[in-house]
Amino acid sequence: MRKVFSVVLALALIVILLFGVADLPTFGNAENPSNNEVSYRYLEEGVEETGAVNVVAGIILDYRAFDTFGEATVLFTALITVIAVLRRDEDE
Amino acid sequence: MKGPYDMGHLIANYYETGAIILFGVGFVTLLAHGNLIKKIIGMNIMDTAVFLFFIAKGYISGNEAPIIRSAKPASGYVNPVPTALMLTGIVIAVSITAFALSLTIRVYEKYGTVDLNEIIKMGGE
Amino acid sequence: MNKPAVEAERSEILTEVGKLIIPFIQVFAIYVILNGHLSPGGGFAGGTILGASMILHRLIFGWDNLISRLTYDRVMKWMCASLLIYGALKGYSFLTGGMHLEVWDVPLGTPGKLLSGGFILPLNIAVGIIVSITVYVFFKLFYEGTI
Amino acid sequence: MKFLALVPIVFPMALAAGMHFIEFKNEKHRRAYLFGGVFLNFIFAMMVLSTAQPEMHILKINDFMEIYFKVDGMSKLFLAMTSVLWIFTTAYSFDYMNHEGKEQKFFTYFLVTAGVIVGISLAGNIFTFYIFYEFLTLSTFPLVIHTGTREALASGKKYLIYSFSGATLVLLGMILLFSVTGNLEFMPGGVLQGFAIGKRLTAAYVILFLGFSVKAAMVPFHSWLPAAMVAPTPVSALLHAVAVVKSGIFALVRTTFYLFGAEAVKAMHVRGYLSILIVLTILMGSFVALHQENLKKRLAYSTISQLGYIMLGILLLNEDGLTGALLHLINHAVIKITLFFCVGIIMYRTGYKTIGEIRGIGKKMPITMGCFSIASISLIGLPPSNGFVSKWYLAMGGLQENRAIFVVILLVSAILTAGYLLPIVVTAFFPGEMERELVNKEPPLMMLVPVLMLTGITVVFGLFPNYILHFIQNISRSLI
Amino acid sequence: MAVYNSYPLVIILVLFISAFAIPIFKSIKAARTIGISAAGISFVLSILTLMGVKENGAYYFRVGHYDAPWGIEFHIGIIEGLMGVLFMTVSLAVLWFSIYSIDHDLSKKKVPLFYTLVNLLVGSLLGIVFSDDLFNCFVFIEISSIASCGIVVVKDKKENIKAALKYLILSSLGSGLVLMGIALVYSLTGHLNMPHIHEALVSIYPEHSRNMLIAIGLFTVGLGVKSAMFPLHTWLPDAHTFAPASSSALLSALVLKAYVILYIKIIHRVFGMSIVGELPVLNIVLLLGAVGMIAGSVLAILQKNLKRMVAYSSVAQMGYVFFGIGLGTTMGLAAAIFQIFNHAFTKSALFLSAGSILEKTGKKNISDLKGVGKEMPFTMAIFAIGGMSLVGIPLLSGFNSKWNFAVAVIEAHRVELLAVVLISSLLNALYYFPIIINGYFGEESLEGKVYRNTERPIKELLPVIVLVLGVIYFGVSGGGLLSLIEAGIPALN
Repeated sequence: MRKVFSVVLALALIVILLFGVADLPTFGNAENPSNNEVSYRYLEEGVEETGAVNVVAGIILDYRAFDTFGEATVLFTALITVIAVLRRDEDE
Repeated sequence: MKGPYDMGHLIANYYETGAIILFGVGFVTLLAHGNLIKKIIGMNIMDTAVFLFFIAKGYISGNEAPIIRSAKPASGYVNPVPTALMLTGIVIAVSITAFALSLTIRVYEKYGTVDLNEIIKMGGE
Repeated sequence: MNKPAVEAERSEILTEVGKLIIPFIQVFAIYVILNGHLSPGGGFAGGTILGASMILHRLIFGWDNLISRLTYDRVMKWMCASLLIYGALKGYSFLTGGMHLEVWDVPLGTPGKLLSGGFILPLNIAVGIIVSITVYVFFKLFYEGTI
Repeated sequence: MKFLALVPIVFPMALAAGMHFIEFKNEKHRRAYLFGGVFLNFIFAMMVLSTAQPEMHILKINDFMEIYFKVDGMSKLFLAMTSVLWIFTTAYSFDYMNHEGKEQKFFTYFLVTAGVIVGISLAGNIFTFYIFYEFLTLSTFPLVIHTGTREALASGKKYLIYSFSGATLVLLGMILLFSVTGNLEFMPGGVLQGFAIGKRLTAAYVILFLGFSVKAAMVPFHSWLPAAMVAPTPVSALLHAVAVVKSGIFALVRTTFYLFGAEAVKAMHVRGYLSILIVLTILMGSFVALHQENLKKRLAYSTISQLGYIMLGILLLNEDGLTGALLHLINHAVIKITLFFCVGIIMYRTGYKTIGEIRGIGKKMPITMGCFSIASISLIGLPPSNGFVSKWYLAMGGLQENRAIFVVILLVSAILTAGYLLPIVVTAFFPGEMERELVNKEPPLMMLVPVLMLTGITVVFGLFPNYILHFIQNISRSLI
Repeated sequence: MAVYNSYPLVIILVLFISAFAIPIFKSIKAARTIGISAAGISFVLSILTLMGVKENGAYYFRVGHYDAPWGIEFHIGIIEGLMGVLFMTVSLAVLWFSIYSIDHDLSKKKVPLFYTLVNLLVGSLLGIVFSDDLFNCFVFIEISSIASCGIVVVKDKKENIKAALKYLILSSLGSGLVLMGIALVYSLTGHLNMPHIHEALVSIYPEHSRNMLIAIGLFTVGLGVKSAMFPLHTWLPDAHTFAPASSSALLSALVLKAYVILYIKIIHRVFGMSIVGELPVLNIVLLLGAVGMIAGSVLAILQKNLKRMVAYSSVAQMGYVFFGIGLGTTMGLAAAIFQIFNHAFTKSALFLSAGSILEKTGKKNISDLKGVGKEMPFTMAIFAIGGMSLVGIPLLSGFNSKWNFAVAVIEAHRVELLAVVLISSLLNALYYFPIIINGYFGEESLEGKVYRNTERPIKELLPVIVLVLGVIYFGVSGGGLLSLIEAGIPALN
């Protein structure tokens, strides 16, 4: 029962999302809205502004460094929670 | 709204289409299975599907990876933004998976099973 | 630090091969971390490789002095220290950048050289340490339930 | 002196709090403390009533929520009545509660309720009124479940549920009214000048009426009242005669004449339906009272039907009707509290609860039963009792609306009243063959004196109704 | 560029860096000192921020050296400032309370971890509130989901682990949907910064409306799961019931709220009412909110466990919030945000007092709580005030909140919805009053109870009393807060 329900739900989700995909911009097209002034500036001036040849590194550590800061925090949080869950207390 | 849905477009967007189907598969794996390990696998499949979807956004046919060596114009490289975002996303997925697995281990120690339905049947209180 | 219950018996082949390849893995990891701003990779990738090498070391050599030296407190100290460095550096640049302050900033250097990219190199190193320790601790906890 | 109004509200609560800190040497001291406090509060209340500037804005949260007190004829009437009767009840409860026990708790909430009632009678807009209306429920609840038995808790829960449903309706009505007028102040003639009587206003009036009539024990919202009879007698007396149901009636008067205004209500054409409910209330109350064995229950149902009169008088929307209603408000309060006190005395002395048991008790307690008979006669409304005066005006009002049916209903119900009150008197005084030997005597003075004085008041109101009549007529003239 | 502009960033940095520092020290005392002092600093800073914003209006603050479309920006308006103050106040009170209560639930080694997680949690929630960049919000969402599961599971009982697992699975499902929505939006616009997305969406609105609808749907479901919108609330009762009192207070008071704020931002800043108004989303949200208001209360009435009942009442209260959002009017939104304040203070006070009762008497079922009002009168009094506020007794914040909803409903010309508001408040009365009554009155339940024998000392109750004072303050002078919120709403879109 539950399996059937979830399969139906998933199928509905897929169909809906495919309707969405059906009028998304075409794949791999250079004129897509996602390739806009943002990425152009990263590629044009990334090297001068960040000094990193690897633009991706430049983005994650300089342009959008706050994301990466959060990312490190996620790792740290996961570490703390896993310790809280799994670490046995020797003294007890 | 756009008129009749042309399935040809779905073929053209085969990356997104595949990603969506993968997403659905992960969704169903997450919901349908009681086994926690399978649930976690489904979770990962979902995340991966979204990563695929996102990365596909950055691809420009014929361009190369965004590591500026030659004096190539910016139009020669793919869009680096989705890649950068997904690096973050992957790490996040890893942390969530680790946490979920650790919880599963504990659940197995405490309840003696990894089937969520049975665990819920056992109740608690 | 008492020895854990789980202890795989040593196998000659494994030890020898491990002696051979683990150093290479670790050197490669450090290379990836240090060249994060020049080539694919970076702190996260390199840190993962480093952590993997430590896991391999633990699996092959079991409880030798290197592992026993990685106690909980020491590991946490490294982790927190590098996180604090990371937070301090980034916080500095966030605040100065956000406030439009023209204060001292790390020189960017010439693109393509190792010492370039301003904060990126030290950040990559910090991230590498964080990630490697995290991966290793995850493994230890899952495998032995203690550090 | 704008905070003067707060004094009689806060003072009793302070007294109540003080009870828990002061160490009373003996029973006498506490009685002195309580009685002095209540009396002092009476004086404070009188000071407020005679204050120079009658409007007191305390706190304004926003244009809807404003704590605001106002002294006008209606509040004078209600406040005077309650605070006078409060003194008697206090005096009466000393001995009574002495044998009920847990006086500390009782008097605490008793005093708090006294303060809340003052707030109700002084409230200058319906929001302030609503606050104290809710607090009244909360502060009388512990009194209702005073005995703490399972039955008491059950009926207490009933009381809460009914009251809060009513209060919710009231809130809904307030919001609807506010959404139209944006002004909720009580002012003679209402706040609706220049507003077209639309659906929403009508709905607001009906909802407010129904909401308040829950506390006024209108059928079909009445059943909490008989259930609340498990409370000790002084509480029942308060609930019925003074505090709760009367505050419901008071609220109806406020709503009808001070918020909407007689004209607007006339224009709504909903009186017919409401008065059907009210007539039901009158007759059904009386009929059910006829075959109640338990004395207090019988009195409770009689209260329901008597309140019906008052609501009827309100809905007549003419001067005589309103006069009769307000007059009956006072008279019924005095009479009903007397009756309850008498029944309470019987229970206190003999522990008898039903009619069958009190056969021939009149010989043993002539004074008590005498007072009881006088009160019942006044409630039936034989001239020259005060009940007669108020019913006379109600009938007048009915005739002015040329609805003779109301007069008929009044007469029928008067006969029914006689039907359910006189048997008590008869069985008390003319037992026929004595069944068992009663050894009890009259109760202690502290209980007897209030009853006597109240009976005296009843008689006085019956013989010389003019003073209070003029006062009330001024009010109703100003409203119609 | 005034100094206070940087305070939001400083708050987050302080919280995170203090969290990084705590595990170095092993002693509970040090952890406590660091955590609470960091929270105190952030509290002061948040107040200063709010004052500055009230003075000079909303502003953007870029995090790093690059402006909006390239870098990440904060947007701080009055609403964000208010939320900052609210979050810091509640979390400070909860931390203060945890000093006395937390080691009752946790083993000694876990206590520092608890403080670490709390700081991480609060910091990430504030990040969600402040950040103006969708993907950045997502990162913070993930931090907060892990941390909130963490503060559930620090208490090492099997129920906790079960509850945390349920919570984690459902909330990661939700974040998957949210990330999908972000991907759709990004592929439509190529932006992640909210105002830029808004411009781009408006320019392409008519032809891509289908994808926008799908994206809003994904956001609604994803964030709805995380903020316990009615049919998606199934994880909430377990998590809030079994967690330690302090954690439950934080979870119900803050965590749910941050996601709602993000949802409001997505509706008003990303898509904008001009687009959302055309789509049927808000009506569905309104319907779900209304259903939640009723159903949550009904479910709460059926509960036997005190904390579980309080948890279900959170579902009902969140229903109010979604109800207000769904109305789609300014007043509705203001009422929703006011309700966020009301619920944050009230529910945290309720959870803390319920937790103290549970801790001191060891009784968790409502039926066993008869006469507890005699044993611990002050704790019960706090619980009673909280309950009355949710029931809607005048002069308490709950009444103002309901009143705002009533006004909003009438302004939106949907008078019939008044019934929903009032019925649900009646239902609240049905499950809060019996507890209070049985706690204080009823003879046979009081027998053998000793007056104040298990009462918490007043000193330990102070933080809860502070929260209750907040409830009363918003009840007596709610107008100021409401007008402040209304002044802040234009800056949202």
